[in-house]
Amino acid sequence: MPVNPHNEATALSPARTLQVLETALLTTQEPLSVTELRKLFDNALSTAAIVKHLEELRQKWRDSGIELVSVASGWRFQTKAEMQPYLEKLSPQKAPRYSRAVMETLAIIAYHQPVTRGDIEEIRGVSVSGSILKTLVARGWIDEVGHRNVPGKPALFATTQHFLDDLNLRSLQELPPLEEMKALIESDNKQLELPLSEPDTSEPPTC
Amino acid sequence: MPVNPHNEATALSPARTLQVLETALLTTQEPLSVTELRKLFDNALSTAAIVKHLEELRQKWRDSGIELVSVASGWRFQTKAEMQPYLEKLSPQKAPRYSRAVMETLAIIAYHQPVTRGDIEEIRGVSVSGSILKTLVARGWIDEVGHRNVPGKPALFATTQHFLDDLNLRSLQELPPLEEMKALIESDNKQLELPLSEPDTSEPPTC
Amino acid sequence: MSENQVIDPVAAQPVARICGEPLLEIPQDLYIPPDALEVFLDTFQGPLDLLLYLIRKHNLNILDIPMAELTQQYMTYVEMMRVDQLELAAEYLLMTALLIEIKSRMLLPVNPKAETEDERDPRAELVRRLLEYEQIKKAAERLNELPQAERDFSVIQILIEQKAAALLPDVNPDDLRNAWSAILARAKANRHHQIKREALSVRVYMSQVLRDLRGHTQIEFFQLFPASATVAEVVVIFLAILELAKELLLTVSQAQDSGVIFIHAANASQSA
Repeated sequence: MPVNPHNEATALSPARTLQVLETALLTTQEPLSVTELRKLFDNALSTAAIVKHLEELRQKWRDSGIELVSVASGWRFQTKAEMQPYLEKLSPQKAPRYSRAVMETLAIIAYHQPVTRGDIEEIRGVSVSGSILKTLVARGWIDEVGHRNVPGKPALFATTQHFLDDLNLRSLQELPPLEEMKALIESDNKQLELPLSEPDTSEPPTC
Repeated sequence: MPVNPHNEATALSPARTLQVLETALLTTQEPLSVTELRKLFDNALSTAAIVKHLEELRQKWRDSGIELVSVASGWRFQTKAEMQPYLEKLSPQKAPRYSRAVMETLAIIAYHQPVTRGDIEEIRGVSVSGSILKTLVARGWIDEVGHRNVPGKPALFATTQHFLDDLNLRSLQELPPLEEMKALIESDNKQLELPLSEPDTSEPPTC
Repeated sequence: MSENQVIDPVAAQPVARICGEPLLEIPQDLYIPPDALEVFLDTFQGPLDLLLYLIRKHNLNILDIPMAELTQQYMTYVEMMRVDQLELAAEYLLMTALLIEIKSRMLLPVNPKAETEDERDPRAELVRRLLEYEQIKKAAERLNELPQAERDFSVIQILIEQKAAALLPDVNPDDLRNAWSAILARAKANRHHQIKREALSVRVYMSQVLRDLRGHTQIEFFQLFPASATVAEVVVIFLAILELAKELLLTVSQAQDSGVIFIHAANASQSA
């Protein structure tokens, strides 16, 4: 069967294909989608073929210090958590660890997006300093997606694809689910009966 | 004999050692010196042992699209040139080019260092805007190494190690010889001069 | 037992840990002793957080809080907070006001015509907010437990040979030679331009010597020669030192015959 001369990429051996995929994934910091990876071969390989090769690559690296993972915007190589103690010896400056204020703000944006600064303050019960939002914007985890049509036109914040990538998530659905909280007051009032049942009972509490 | 708990790194198996080295080199774009790599193991491994492992790693990667190379400030992974055609398909936009002014300034600093801005202007015959030097400083390719002891104490600029790394050079001696320059160190050439004369070899100078 | 006792932090066992921070005393009410104020402000995110803690850990009934006394105490430390934590003080104050309002409304008979839940039980809105906050607080903790790039793992990115990262302009050594040739061609065409005649190697080592001197006022002559230097390199380094001395970029001194020779950075004292 003659090889289509315009589809030279199809002529690549499986080993070479794997080599090209591996090189591309090792060189790009941003995850690569399958659509992008197909461009490497002038779209001569099907999505299924690419995915099959990616699985093979994942297997190949299984026993190393790095792993091939699939996150929101595509596939990328990253180090395994067990390597972190070693890597930290090289760079004395620690990765940022965020304060509770930052993490709570992030959680509100992640679970209730899009939200305004006012919404965040309403939930936390304290004012949100501009520096908290700036920290999250600078990290590329949140951005402004619009303005609410109320006086002052406050900016609406939402989480970004980069946020999902950085947390190894493929979508917001993979966020830990919000938990139901135990009731706060021993109620003598039926309407207020927030889930009084203990968490170990089988019945899921309802609000 | 009990293992010193503070020197756990010595207990690493050769395979694990290789894994840690590989991971560290894959995560940093900057070359890592052997001194730095030793830190990964709390200096429990000798320089010779590290180099031996690096050679082993180099062998391991030989048949891939990536190679482990040794440059001026250490070791790093980089793509093989043969991968370039594929990688270019991913990001179709070409890297921008520096203006002639920037290139000439860089050439003067590289071949004629250390020089002041005045020196550069004298050679180029035109004034050198501050932004040109800023561009090169920001790139990490040149820096101030002192001041000339004349009125105004102008800063002296020289190229950096980073410049060599980015151009894949081990030392300034590896810069393309300006004809006779090559003979500098090894020969007993008398007073050498920069090629004021046109390169009398085959190629005509390009503008 | 005094309600607002201050337990000696050294002797005291932490009664609880909040985010790993030991809490050394049990607040019996919302009053925060002045000495512990800063710890408290660091420990709690705000009045909702504090109230939540009191209710969850101490089964505090929000209705049993002695409001009058509490208000008195709150005012004292709100005064103290005002200096640099005015906003936070205001939020605690607001919470106090809210609690007082709830309490006062609870004392009134329920309006039989009340339609909304909030009107039937003034606690409803506060409870809703507390639960919502608690849910987010938990979510934030779990979010923080997820593996995080840079903190728990690194993304692999190795260098693409021949192409600088982030689309920085690409330069290769030949570009440099071409640039230099261009300068020369122009200089020659224009006029007899003054271009200093220097050996590259001397220039290279001049930079190196200056770098070695950086951060030192003086350095021993021999330290400028690496142990690994070849004979040719030693000669060139020496020439570089002489050249630098000639250009007044450094000075050479020797206190006595055959004594130690020191190299001083010429501008070490004056330059910024």
